[in-house]
Amino acid sequence: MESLLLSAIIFIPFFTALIASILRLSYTKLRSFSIASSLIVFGLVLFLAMQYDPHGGMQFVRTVDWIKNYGISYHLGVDTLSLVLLLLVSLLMPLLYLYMWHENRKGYWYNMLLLQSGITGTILSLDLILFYLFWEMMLLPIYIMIGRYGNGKRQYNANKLLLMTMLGSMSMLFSILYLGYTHFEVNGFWTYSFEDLSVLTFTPSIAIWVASGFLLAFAIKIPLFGFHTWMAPAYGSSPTPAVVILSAIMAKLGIYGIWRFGYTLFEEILVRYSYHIIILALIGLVYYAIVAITQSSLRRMFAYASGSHLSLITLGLFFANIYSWGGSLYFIITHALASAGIFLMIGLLYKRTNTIRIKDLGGIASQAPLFAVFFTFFALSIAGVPGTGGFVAELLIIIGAFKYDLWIGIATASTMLLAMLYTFWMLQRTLFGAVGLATQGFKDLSKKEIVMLLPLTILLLITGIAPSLFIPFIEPWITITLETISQNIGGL
Amino acid sequence: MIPEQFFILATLLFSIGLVGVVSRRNLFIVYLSIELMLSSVNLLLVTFSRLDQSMNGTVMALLLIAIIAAEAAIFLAVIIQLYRSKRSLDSDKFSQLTQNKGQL
Amino acid sequence: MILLSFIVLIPFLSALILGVIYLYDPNKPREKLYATIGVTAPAISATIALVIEAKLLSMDASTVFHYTLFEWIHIGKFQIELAFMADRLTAVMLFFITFIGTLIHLYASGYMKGDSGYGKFFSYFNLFMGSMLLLVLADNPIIMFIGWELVGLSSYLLISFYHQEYANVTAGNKAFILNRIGDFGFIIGLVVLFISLEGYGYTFEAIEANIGLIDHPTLTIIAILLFVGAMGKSAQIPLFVWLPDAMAGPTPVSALIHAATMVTAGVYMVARFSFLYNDTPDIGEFIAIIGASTALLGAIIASFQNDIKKILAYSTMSQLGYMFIAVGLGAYSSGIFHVFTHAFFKALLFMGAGAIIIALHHEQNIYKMGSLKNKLPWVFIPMLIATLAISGIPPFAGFFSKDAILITAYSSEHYTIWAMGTITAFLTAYYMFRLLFVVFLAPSIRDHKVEPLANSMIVPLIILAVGSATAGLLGIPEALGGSNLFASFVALPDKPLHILHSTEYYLSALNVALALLGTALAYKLFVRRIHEPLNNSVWRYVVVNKFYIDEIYTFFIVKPLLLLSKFLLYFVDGKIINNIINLTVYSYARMGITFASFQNGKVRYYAFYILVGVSFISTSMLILLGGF
Amino acid sequence: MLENSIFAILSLFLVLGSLGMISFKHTIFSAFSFLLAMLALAGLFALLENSFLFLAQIMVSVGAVVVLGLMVVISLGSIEKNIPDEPYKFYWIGISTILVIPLALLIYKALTSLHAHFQETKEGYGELKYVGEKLFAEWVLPFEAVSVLLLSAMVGAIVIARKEEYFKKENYFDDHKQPEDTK
Amino acid sequence: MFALIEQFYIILPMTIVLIGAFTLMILSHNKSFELKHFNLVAVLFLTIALAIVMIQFGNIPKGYLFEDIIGKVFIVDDFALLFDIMSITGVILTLLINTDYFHSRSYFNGEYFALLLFSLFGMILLAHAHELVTAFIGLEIASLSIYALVGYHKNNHVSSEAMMKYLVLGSMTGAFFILGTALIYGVVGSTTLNDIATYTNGHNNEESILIIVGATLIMVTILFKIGAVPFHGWVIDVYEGSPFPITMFMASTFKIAIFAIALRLYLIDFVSLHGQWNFILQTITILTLLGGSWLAITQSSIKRMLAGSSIVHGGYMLIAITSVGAGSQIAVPAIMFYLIAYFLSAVGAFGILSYISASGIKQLTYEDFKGFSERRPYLAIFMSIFMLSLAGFPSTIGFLGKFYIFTAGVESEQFLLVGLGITTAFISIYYYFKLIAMMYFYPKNEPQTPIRYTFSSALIVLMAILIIWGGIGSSLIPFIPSADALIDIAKGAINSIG
Repeated sequence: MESLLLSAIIFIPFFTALIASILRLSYTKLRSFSIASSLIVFGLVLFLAMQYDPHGGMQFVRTVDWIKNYGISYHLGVDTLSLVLLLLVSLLMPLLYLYMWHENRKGYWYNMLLLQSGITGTILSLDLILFYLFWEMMLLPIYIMIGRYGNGKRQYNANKLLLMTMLGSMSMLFSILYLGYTHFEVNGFWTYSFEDLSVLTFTPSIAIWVASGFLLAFAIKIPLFGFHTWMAPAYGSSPTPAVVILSAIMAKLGIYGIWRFGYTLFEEILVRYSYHIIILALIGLVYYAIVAITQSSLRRMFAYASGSHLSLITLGLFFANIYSWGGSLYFIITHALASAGIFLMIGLLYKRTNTIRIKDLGGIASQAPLFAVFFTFFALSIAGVPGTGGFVAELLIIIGAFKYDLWIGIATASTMLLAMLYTFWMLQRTLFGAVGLATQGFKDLSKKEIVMLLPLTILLLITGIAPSLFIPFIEPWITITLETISQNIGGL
Repeated sequence: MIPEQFFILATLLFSIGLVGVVSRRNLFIVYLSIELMLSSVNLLLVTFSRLDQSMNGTVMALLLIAIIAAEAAIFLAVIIQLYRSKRSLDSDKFSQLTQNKGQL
Repeated sequence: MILLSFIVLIPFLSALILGVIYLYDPNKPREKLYATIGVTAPAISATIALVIEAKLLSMDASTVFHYTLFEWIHIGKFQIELAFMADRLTAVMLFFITFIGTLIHLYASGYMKGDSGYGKFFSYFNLFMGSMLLLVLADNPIIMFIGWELVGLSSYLLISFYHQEYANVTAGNKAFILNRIGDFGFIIGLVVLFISLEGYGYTFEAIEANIGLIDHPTLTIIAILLFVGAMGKSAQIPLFVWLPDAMAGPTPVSALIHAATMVTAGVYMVARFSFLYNDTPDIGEFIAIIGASTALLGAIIASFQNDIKKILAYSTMSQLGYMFIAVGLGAYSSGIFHVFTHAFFKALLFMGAGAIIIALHHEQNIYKMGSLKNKLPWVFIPMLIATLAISGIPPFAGFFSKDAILITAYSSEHYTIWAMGTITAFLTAYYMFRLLFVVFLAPSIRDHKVEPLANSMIVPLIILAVGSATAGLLGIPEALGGSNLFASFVALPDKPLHILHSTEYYLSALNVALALLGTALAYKLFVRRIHEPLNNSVWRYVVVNKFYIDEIYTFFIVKPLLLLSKFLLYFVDGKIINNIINLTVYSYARMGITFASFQNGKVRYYAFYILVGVSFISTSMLILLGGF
Repeated sequence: MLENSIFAILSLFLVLGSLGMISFKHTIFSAFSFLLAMLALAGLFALLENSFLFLAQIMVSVGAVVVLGLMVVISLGSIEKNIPDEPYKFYWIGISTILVIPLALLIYKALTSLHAHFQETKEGYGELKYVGEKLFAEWVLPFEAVSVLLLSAMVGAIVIARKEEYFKKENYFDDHKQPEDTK
Repeated sequence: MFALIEQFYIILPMTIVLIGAFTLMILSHNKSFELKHFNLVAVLFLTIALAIVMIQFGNIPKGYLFEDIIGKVFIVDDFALLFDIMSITGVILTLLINTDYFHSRSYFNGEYFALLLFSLFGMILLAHAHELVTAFIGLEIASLSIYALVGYHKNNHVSSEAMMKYLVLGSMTGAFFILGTALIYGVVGSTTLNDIATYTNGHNNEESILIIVGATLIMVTILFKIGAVPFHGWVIDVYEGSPFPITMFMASTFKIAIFAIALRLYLIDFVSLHGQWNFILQTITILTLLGGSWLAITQSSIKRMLAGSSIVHGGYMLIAITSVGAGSQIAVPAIMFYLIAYFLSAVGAFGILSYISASGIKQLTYEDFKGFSERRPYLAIFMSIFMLSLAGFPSTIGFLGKFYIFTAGVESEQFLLVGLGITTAFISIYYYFKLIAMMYFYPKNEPQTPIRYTFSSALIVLMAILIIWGGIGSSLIPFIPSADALIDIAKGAINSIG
């Protein structure tokens, strides 16, 4: 049973989609199927989380030979990092289905189901080829969703997303191949399990190429500064569920990749060149935030905001100390919750007003106080106001930054200022002031929508008020991982 | 009489045939050029056959002649068919299969 | 001492309850319910606070009460508990926050009558109370910072309370963002402090015990950064511009937040970190200079304002400057004393102003008021007392606290600061009496129809008037025959003063004289007429428009930032980065098109390509085989 | 010596004939040049003492292929106006000649590496009998395959060349739009 | 040495194919037979042949047919049999998937099937040939039949034009093959691969110049048939001009047959000469990858795009061939696997195209596919699967194919080629996904026309399932072979040569 648990978590949505498509269900039945599958998965993930031992390293490992000739195996496992993301995905999915309640285009549902499988697979796979497989697989539904159900220049933007992401994937593939080959050369047998590959050592000049193959993929996914041209258009064109997944989960998978693979396969390179990446991420942090200020559309604005915060998470990752790592992991949780919330609300806004141009909005607060409260709450948690989880995460990362270097610390802390600028200016123009043309007769949240947003809100509050409930869960893993790295490279 | 003479001649013929294929637009002449190329191989084969005194080369040359004949059949049929469709044997006139301007 | 946590939690809880009730059905009028819950919560806090203060009074000066609610976070050596601490400094703050806070709540229950956002208002108000109490009671800097931020947030919510007016929201934003600039410095300071003392614990007590471990340059940096936080919160130069705009909120908000409590958080914080500032006298001096400049600037601007709330706002700023002079020069108890007395009379002034505004149907221009003395007697008398108090006329509260500060400045040989403070004292008297005379005594141009005021608005005024009159008596200095009960109670590490009693007398006399002079000037100018006495000169324009500081900020900071944002978006993002990628794609596509154009459909060309290929292969083969 | 003279004459005809074939404008002239070349080639076969191939070359190459071709050309009525105008013919010939040089050099270089010499022929070399022996023993498989080749070529040629009734069915769809006749 | 009866058993499939061709040729003159009968007959013969080959595969030791009489001319080993299986399957699929297409076009008749079978015979001969002249004849049989097939639609100008181009260029490059053969014969005195191998092993490079040059010239023909740049000119035009079934046949089956001889030559004949061609092959690989992707991205017709992309796929296989030269052990099975992968994907993609155009819809350009997913959701899904497989998207067999090829490239340290291969794979995403985008992202611009679900569509589904199976295998489900199965077969076949 336990050995099948992870596979079940990955494939239940996939098979739901398959069975539903074979049965040619109507959309209402498809909806029930999807929600049932997402709830089952959520239940399984909760069960998994209860069985999980935070001190135990990689758990629930399952290895089945897949392609023996090349040592590729179906190799799954879960540790804290993946469990955190897994929990987030499985939590978000039912909420998104709730959001999609009246969606009668069936392709939408199928794509969401496939997307969940792809993402969970990416999170859980420990074999590099398997990881690559899922990494690509999750791209496809997102691509279709943007191109088919999006808005604006959706086709163009979907292609842009696809091509940029694939560029990264391809470079990653090259590095994966090289790793596998090197292992074959050194040890005489093929394997793509990242644990086996992590023992390989390279000369720095080669390692930097291998590492940059991976890093390009992850940098595009995050996206770091310079690799972000797909970001705003894709976020702007995505339908709401897609954009929620994009910002809440998929962008984090870039971070996940660096964390899982970067810090095991070529930690030395990452530590040695951390300064360069930190500078890049810092530029991104400030740049995205400044660009976000004058964005005209809500989605694009939060796209840049998201980019800024993901740069912050990346920063936390590369400071490589316990505070910053704790902060980054914590920020993954809280930012996922908050950005999911905010993008869902933007979706609701769009449903009501048919526009997300900030200029057309205004005066929502006076007509729909509940909406305004939730919206403000999510915006504030994105900006990292105390009482929400975002603050804790930012604080930890900033502490980590100062531990790394004073000036970089100051630059990192500037996120607090910049986030405030765009958030509050946006709130002012969106919620307050006189009632705009588009916002006349703005309906307040319905019960279903409140149910959808409440879990996010409550979780954000709990993460903000009592982080001690969560930190013991993630700290052991961080401590162990940091120790391992520091042993491997002889001190951080 | 030394083999090199024949070698030079065969090489020359092959080259002339190749030049003919590339540079002429008259399909019939193109056909003849290809025949010339094949025939030059024939010359070579016969020379080798003479050199090593076995009949293998001769047999190969014979087979090659048969192949030439087969190709000739197809070629002539094609020429007839093409001439019927356009009243011309100008290979440049048969250039509809193109996308004049590449596009993205 | 679980009671400590109740003080904080009750307002939060009440805010939550009020919020939920309000959001459940925003349009249903439930003012009684809201008012009951909203006023009861701070009242309970106040009661508990009194109990705790009583206990503290009965014990010796070093007693500190602690209560840990739960561990907030523990990762690595970063261990923060959600814990509360009450020492005597806290007690003082606690006293006037809860006490005056309760009164203002009471006042607000009358003031807000008929407003559609009644429930929302009390929810925010209680949220503010909770946050402020969290700030004051925190036993470690991080929790204090959380309170600090939440205070800013609730201030934002309250300033932009009338959010239908765009300007109000802008004001709220301005307040929050400028506060956040301060917070930025504050949190950096705190983090540097933590990093410097990593592993030694991070409560105030632990920091105080280990402060010697930090080297002096770092300490200086920390001190400056922390003060930046105070600048933002307490509206010091250059971060003061939000305070006048913050008057956009309802008047009780101005009274509670922007006069009595929140703005003094900076002073409290510096006093809380007195052990740190005592080690960095340079920074103290810097703080004092900033304070003095702020005091003077605020006073000058206040003298030329028409809006009753703006005058009070600049006055607040000016008074905050005094407080920073005190804490900067190491006279922490004097600073806190001024905070204490100022809370009474400034709250009173604001509430009085609010009463007038309500009575005159939201009229805020003092020149459109006039001769209200008889129409609003119960406003006039408390306002008079408060004006006397703020102007430093003995024996009202302001005299003692202000005097103590100026004496400190003089005695520590900071004569410039002293001079600035003294001039400010003169100006204070002038503009306050100007306000009083114009509003209450000067002949009115038109006949006002005065709205009757609710009792819930009048009673707090009277209570505060009593406070304003008597609070100063707690701190009668030795020179005047007192024993400075207040200073000995708060027991802060003040720097000792070396000054003769005679000098003190002269200084006090000078202050009183100047105050009277200011009063007289105001009387001469305004008691008979109700218009601006000065001609329209350039200087006057400059002052009336607050030295154009807002505009300067807009021009040099806001505009460039927006321009930068647009520039980055349209040029860097849109042109450079996009074009690099597009150019790559385009050039590849161009190559493709060129290559595809070789595919011209003519068979001899194809044969030619084959020939080229064969030729290439032959050439390389020839070379490989060693040439011909 | 005699052999060399014959070789010289035959190769002259051969080369001239092939050069004429690729350079004449008129199809008929080219065809006749080619015929000449083929005859010369047959002569060379004879010079190489390969009597069987000499006959085969004349019969198949000259007799069948060229004459058949000429017949086709004539029957198609390849008269002046249908002959393509090739204004840049000699440029093309020039360029391709330059390009073909490496190939020729390569082949020649390879061939000269043989360092072979003609020896006296064995008894019966080039006779039909020996050819037949080889053909039906070692080379029987290719030989049979060639028959299939000829058959398939025949089928192909017939299919392509025959005129037939199109539009057998009503639901006729064309793969392409019918293009304009000329451009 | 085989016993006589065994020899007949071995030659049986080939004979059946040939007899089938004759039968069809004769039947085609009988007016009472209709197209579907011809189809049935052809499939019948081929199925029997396939069944026999399947039984033979793996059960027959390596040997030569009638060795005592004809020498080592006709080899029988698993390698050849595997290619037999693939070719015969290819023809069967070509026949079955295009059933609807045949019926919708008036110009198909009995000879068409005869020619297909002749061509198949040529390919089988090519796969078994262990002697260069036989190989050349096999190649010519296959090619000449295909020339005729390409021009089968006679009253269509482009069809004739395509035939003419293919014929002119094919014959021209065919001459290189026979010239190369002649040169090799000149020095070895024989043209069987064994003798050539013996000669090359026994002599140094100086003495093998003729063999090197001859092999190089043979390589020209092979490169031409693969469609390597700069021998690529014909590919797009001929693919476009031919009827769909022929395009499919050329793109999938014929390409496989070419690799049969190419690999055999490369693995046995010239085994000691690998190093000589590295530079040439590398250059041509680079040109092929770049040129193919350049051609593919610029096309607006799906058929032309697939033609362009088939050049790129040839380029990937050239990477592996170069790797063989550079000493990779795993390159040859990788090529075989890639052939299967490409075969499945191309058959599927062309199959759908022909299936659609059988109903009279001119689904030929990208534009025509707009809104296809709404009109034909299932076909759109399968088309997407084929496109994904061609693009090398993971979880399809196309990915594994590329993976093996690139691994082989990396193994022999051809980093430049692998990098370029990955880059072109990335570019191929653009033109394959463009079709997916067209199908899914745009509203339909034409009214819905009914398409019958026929046998062809079932085969398309089968192709799609095979592609997914080949990409994932079934590590979890028992009874179904895993993804390893194919590469194991390929390895086994390669070992049978050695």
